[in-house]
Amino acid sequence: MESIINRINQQKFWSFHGGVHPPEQKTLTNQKPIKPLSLPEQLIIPLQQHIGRQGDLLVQVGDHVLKGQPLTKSTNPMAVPVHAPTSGTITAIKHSVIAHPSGLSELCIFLNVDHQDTWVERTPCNDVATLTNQEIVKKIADAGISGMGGAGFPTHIKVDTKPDINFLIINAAECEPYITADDLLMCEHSESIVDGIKILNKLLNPAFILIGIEDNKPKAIEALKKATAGIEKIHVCVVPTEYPAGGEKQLIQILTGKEIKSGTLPIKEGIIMQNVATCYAISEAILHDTPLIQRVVTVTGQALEKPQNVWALLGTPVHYLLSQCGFDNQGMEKTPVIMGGPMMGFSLPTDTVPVIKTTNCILAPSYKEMPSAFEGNSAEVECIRCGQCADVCPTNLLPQELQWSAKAKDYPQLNKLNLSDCIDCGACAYVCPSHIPLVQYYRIAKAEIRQQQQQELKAEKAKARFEARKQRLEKEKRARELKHKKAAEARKAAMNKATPEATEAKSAVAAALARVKAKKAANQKSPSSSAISAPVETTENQDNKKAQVAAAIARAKAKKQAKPAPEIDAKENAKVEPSNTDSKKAKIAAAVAKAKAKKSQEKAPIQGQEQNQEQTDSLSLADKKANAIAKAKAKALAKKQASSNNDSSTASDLTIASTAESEPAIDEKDAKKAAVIAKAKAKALAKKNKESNTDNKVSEKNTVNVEPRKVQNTSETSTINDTNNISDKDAKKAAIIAKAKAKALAKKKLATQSVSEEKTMHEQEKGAK
Amino acid sequence: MTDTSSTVNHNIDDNNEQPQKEAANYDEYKELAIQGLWKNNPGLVQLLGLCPLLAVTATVTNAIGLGLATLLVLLCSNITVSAIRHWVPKEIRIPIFVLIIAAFVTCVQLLMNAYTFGLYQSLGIFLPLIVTNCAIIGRAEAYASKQPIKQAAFDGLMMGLGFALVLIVLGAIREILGQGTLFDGANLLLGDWASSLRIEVLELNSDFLLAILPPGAFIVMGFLIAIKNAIDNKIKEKNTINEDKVIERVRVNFDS
Amino acid sequence: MTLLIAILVFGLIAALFGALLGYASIRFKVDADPIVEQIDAILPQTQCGQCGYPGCKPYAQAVADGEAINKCAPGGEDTIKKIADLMGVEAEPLDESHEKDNRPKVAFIIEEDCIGCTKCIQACPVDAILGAAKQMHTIIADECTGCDLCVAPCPVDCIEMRVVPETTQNWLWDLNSIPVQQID
Amino acid sequence: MTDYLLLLVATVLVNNFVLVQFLGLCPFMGVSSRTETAIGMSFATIFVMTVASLLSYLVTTYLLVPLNIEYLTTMSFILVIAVVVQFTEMVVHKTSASLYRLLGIFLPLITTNCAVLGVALLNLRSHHNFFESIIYGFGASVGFSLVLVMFSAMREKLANADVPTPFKGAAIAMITAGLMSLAFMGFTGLVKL
Amino acid sequence: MAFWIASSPHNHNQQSTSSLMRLVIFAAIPGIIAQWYFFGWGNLIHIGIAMITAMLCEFIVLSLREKRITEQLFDGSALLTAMLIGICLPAFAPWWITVIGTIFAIAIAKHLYGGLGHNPFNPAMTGYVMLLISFPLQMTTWQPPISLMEIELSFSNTLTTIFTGFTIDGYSVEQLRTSIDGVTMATPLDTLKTSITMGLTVSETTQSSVFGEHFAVGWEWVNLAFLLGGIFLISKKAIAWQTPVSFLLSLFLCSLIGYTIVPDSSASTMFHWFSGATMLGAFFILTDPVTGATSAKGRLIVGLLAGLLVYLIRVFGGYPDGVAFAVLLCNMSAPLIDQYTRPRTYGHSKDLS
Repeated sequence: MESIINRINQQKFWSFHGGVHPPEQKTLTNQKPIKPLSLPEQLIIPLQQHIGRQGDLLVQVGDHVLKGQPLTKSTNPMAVPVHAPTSGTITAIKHSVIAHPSGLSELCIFLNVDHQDTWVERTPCNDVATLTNQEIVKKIADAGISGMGGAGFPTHIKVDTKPDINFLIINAAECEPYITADDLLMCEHSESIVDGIKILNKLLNPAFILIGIEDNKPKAIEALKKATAGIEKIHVCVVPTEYPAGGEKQLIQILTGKEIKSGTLPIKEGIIMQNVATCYAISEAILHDTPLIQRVVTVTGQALEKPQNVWALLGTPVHYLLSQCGFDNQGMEKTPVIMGGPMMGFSLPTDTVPVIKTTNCILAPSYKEMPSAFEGNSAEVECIRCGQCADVCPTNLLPQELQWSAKAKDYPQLNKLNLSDCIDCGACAYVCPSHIPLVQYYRIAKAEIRQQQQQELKAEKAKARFEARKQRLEKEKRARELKHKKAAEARKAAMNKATPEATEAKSAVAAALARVKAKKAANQKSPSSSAISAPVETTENQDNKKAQVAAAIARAKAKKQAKPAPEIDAKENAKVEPSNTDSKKAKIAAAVAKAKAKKSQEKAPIQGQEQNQEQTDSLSLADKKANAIAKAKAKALAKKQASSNNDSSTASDLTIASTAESEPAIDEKDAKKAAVIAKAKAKALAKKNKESNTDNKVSEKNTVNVEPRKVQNTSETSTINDTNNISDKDAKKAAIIAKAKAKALAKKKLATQSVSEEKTMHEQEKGAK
Repeated sequence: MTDTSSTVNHNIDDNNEQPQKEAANYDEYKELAIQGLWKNNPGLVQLLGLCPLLAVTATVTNAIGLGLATLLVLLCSNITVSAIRHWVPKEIRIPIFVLIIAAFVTCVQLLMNAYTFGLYQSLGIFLPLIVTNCAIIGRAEAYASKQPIKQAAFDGLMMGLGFALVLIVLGAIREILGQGTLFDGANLLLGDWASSLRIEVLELNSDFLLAILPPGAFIVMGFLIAIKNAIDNKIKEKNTINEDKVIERVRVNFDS
Repeated sequence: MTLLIAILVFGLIAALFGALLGYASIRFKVDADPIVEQIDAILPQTQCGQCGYPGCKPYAQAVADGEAINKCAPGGEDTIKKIADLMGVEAEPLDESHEKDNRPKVAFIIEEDCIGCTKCIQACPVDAILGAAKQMHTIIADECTGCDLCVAPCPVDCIEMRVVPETTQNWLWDLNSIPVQQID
Repeated sequence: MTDYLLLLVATVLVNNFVLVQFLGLCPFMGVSSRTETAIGMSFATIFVMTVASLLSYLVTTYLLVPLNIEYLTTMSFILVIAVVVQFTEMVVHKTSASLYRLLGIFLPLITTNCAVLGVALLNLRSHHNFFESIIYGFGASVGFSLVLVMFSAMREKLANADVPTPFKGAAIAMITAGLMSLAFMGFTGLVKL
Repeated sequence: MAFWIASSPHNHNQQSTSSLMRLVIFAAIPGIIAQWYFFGWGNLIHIGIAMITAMLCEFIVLSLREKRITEQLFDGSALLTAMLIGICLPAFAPWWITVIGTIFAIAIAKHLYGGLGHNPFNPAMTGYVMLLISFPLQMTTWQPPISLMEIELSFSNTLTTIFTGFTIDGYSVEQLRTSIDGVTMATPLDTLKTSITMGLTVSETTQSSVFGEHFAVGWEWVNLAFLLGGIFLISKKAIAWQTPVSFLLSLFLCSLIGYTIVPDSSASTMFHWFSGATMLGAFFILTDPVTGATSAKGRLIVGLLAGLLVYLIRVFGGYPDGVAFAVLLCNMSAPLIDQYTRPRTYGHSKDLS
């Protein structure tokens, strides 16, 4: 380390690989003093002006705020507050385009300036020594200071006491060709900057403090040397001008010869870097209790009449700055306005973008001085691998290979080529004879790689959750099976005591259950298993639980594939809610109706099979028709709530009424559809009949029950709802259903138009035989 | 290339006249023919058997000779492999197939040595190298070992034809470009009478040696493949009736 | 006689080599191929079933067994490329039957329409939906993989897939998409 | 000694198996899309070809010729090769799982790599003695490996090139191989044996 | 008035590919003039034919591929290729040689790979080598330096020779190639090779008039002129210095070793430097960035390899000059070399913990 200092004392420095010398344009602005701007009418203050998170809002629309009053509060270490740059009234808090290359909007506070410029109460501190380090760090945090060089990293985190700091490097290199903001700040406020450095010294207690400054700022060097004259620890290091000497890693390499390992921070090597402007802000915050509400901005470019440095309040819209400096559009149709320097800045999509904490320059070039800024990417031709980019790359990458891989989206290769070490300095694109926007390609690739990494993380998480869920389901399934068994036993017992009618049903149920089990054993996924399970449940409708079970059945039907789950669900439902009077039932019914409507047009064959068993043995054509209608109705059930009545025999009336209410067509179509289903069913049934006699028997037994049961079911459900007040919610639901139905119907129409009702019934009859 | 495509059509036409009851078979054979001659051509698409393909195609005669030899071996090996497919243990099937092929190759070798000695000499080691023509072992493994004899034989025939056709086309192009002739040295294959088959296609005052030399073989082959791709693309463009395939989605939930 | 010798020699060679290989197969025995795990690691774990398999792992298994590698729609080209690399085969374009819109989406429940049926909860392969029976449900956007399996089961159509909005955090540097506005 | 060296140079460069003699083209086209794979394949091939040429020499000299059953040359060679390959496959599978995965289906395909059988047959034809056979086999496989690795590096670069659609894939690879072969013509006459 | 959106950096040093290409073409002019001075109009005519063919070919391919014709057609790369082919060809080669070679170079070696920037092989050398192995006869009809020629050769004579094979007066190419002393002339490299094969020593061979006072009549000056152009290019930073330097060094070392071991059958180091296409290859062909190695280390290796290959082919190979082959072989190995000579990225040192 001593040898490093020796070299520094001899003004001998290291150098970094590559680098370029874009034409200097600092003379446009570096001879004029910093001009204080008059207050604009409106300030737009983005809540987030740095890397990290935004703070929580402290103010509301309509509030009157004073200059320096905090507008947000930081609840997170990575958040820093923003302050009112002047006094005024908050007129809006809304999304507005912020200073970001994407041109996207973020939450901003709109402050109407009252031109009073009234300060909040401040408590200046005359002696830093009286403050503890914690207090200083807290003050820095409260003042909302974040790195002012470019990245905007919250300063209070960076300066929080860390052991063994070898070098505190003050970055005054300002290598971008146009920017002179730091230069002038150093000329005019070198004392304050040194005060800031002293505070940092107190906080970090580094072995050495190096101020890295490029040799093209003689006045600033002079001023700094004068201000630091008596302090032995501080070395003003004048380094040769070369872009990008101001990059963190580059400046470290120039001054100390050390390389920072990829992916680590300089602090690992005992090095901390701060920008001069940040030092100034720190001294202002600690000594004068002035939060970060304004900064020096270089407004430059040959498109301006009076390019100069200005003290701009944070939140000042760019158009105000431009108009203050005499912006001339040179008769061009489109003019770029760049925030930041020509090498790393980004073009602004709109002039309402406000100045933020990291804004050091607004550049409005003329076509003559920067034609490539006006050309977009149109001049790009193929890479000829001339290697000039590799020669100038400060991190010794192979830009042309990166470019190939980036275009091909070969991310593993990009990682192999260390794309992540690219600092976006733009030196490669500056020299590229093929005018390839290399940096742009890298940025896109970097963003995509980042996104991919996030996705991979997410995938990992999803996998874990999926596995966990699978395990849980497995467990639940086992538990349910157990429960199921018990419930079946209980039911058996209950049925033994029931009416003869029920007894009859019971035997059917028993048979059905047996079948279910057999089938399940044979093929768990077989669609018929749910079809069979449905009747099993239905028989229970004779009980009070009818409504719920009906719903469950409907749901089961709606399922595309018969699976054990719904069956169990239904039972659980039944158990949980013995009372019919729950208004939620209506919801379920409605949902069911919808699901049915939706699925039926796609899944007609399957459903057909399911419903088959209930329908096969209908006694007469008329009955069948009624049945079909009733079934169709079940779907539209929820709607009927309004007009439903208790009598089961009037079910058909009901239906018609309800349908008429919504859309007369529905009924007809539904019936038609049901007919189609029946037809499909008939065919399947013929087969089935052959297969098992038991099946037939059961259905026969059920037959008598089935029809009335269905209707009853319908009416029961409606009754339930009737007893309740028909709430607003219900009405809404009905509306939703109606909507869904209408949708489904449109589809159905196409599918079933050609099939006539009569024919279907005929077929059905055949099937029954 | 037009040779190949027209053959495909020809085949289809032939098969079209077959009676209805053989429809299933017909489809299968048609598919086999298309696969062998065009879609999955061993030379152009699978890029198998490249070595002889490039090495012996300096003249059409050589190409035909090797093409026929390969066809023969492919046919026989497919039949044999299919015939014994039930008795071959899975683990050692490859060595067995290779040995079967090697046996046939040896037969062919001896035959050619006896009847077409000139050609036998000019084909050199590429005759025994038919053994390692991946196209043959590939067919044996991928098709013949799983199909009945009839289909396997037909498949062998079609694949062999496809391969031979590429050989001949390549040989013709290279011979015309390089020497300006066709069927030069046909007498080696067919006996002395065939020397009259020699056709002078182009009269060049200086031969385009590149075509005969190894680089030419690669480049002409590259162009053949590209032409095939181009034709395929054209056909594809014509048939861009977008059939909406329905995605059959499988749910993870209820039965897990 | 020669024939006999030939057969004898071949038998001898075969026996010799057979013994050698037999020994080698015991000496150099290798455990099962972990390729399925590797493929599974590449897949995006949306468990969406668009590949025709119930979940990512089964598809990984299927790929290892020779299924086409181009069936993972959520993974898109990139996943296909990675699998192709892993399997040592040529990458192919995404199966045509899949829709091309590959923007990341998350499910969104229109809460006023939700009736609390829990069907979506059952459908969600990664437990990203919160809610109890008869209570309004909501989706944890961070956990949602965008598989859209919950959309179909919803009886009231209250779930829709929404494209994840672009923010400054997930912006992908597409300069062409920036709307340029007039300066005064 | 010089003779052996010249033989080696001649096999590697002048009569390069792939580019001049058209042997081993299937793996040359198949395993050359990535450099790592190509390098793995190279090592496997070098091993197999050297051993195979050695063994085939032994088989010819001590079995086929004395017993006067030379017509079985092809069959016995292919048997030898098959066994060597199978053996290599097992060893690779055991020792380097990643290499095994990379080589994938190509390891068994060395069996049908005409270069291996070719080298044995060519040895026989040019009446090489024992050492010549080994050197010839080794040289041939080194030559094969050299162009294979170069070719794979070129193909990796070409993967991103804006090649006209019909030429994408195999066609441009063929043409590249052709141009490589063109370059190798420069070695013609380098060694006069 | 709207804003422009562009990506940073917003300024540029205003260099362009086409200006680079133009620079290389200009730098070759001294060499071409020297060639014209010593060998007459032949190569100039070939350059002309090649350029016309190249532009036509480029235009056709670009329009077939629906590319931006105006920019790519005039980026100068096709002209540079054509110029190099023209320089390399024997002066009396028939016109169709040039046409075929140029078409091969532009259509196959360049555009099949996607055009400028994508071609793995130097198009000019690919075309040249293709001609060399396809038409060995025409490609070795070298013309002796004018000073040694029996028949005076005017522009129109050269033109008719190229297009018809005979001068206006009816002399055939063979007659033209016969020098004053009645011997058919070849290039010095060719002569050397032939005579060494015949068992002559180098010193005996160099008695031949084609070698002149120094190394080779005419050739030495042509090479010197290309060297001049090359140095100009390096000073302009249009080409990287590593390739030519390491190439020349490698060739120098190889010939030095050869000369030290067997002085009787080895030509001098300077002969290798200043005959054949050494300088042209060193500064104008090997330095083609598209087909060469990209990193500095890689360029050094490529140069060394090329020098070795040129020497090997010249001394042991079947062809008199090996520059074109060496270039193609180096192009072939460049991607591999690139893969193993990537510079260490900042922050990736092994020393860093």
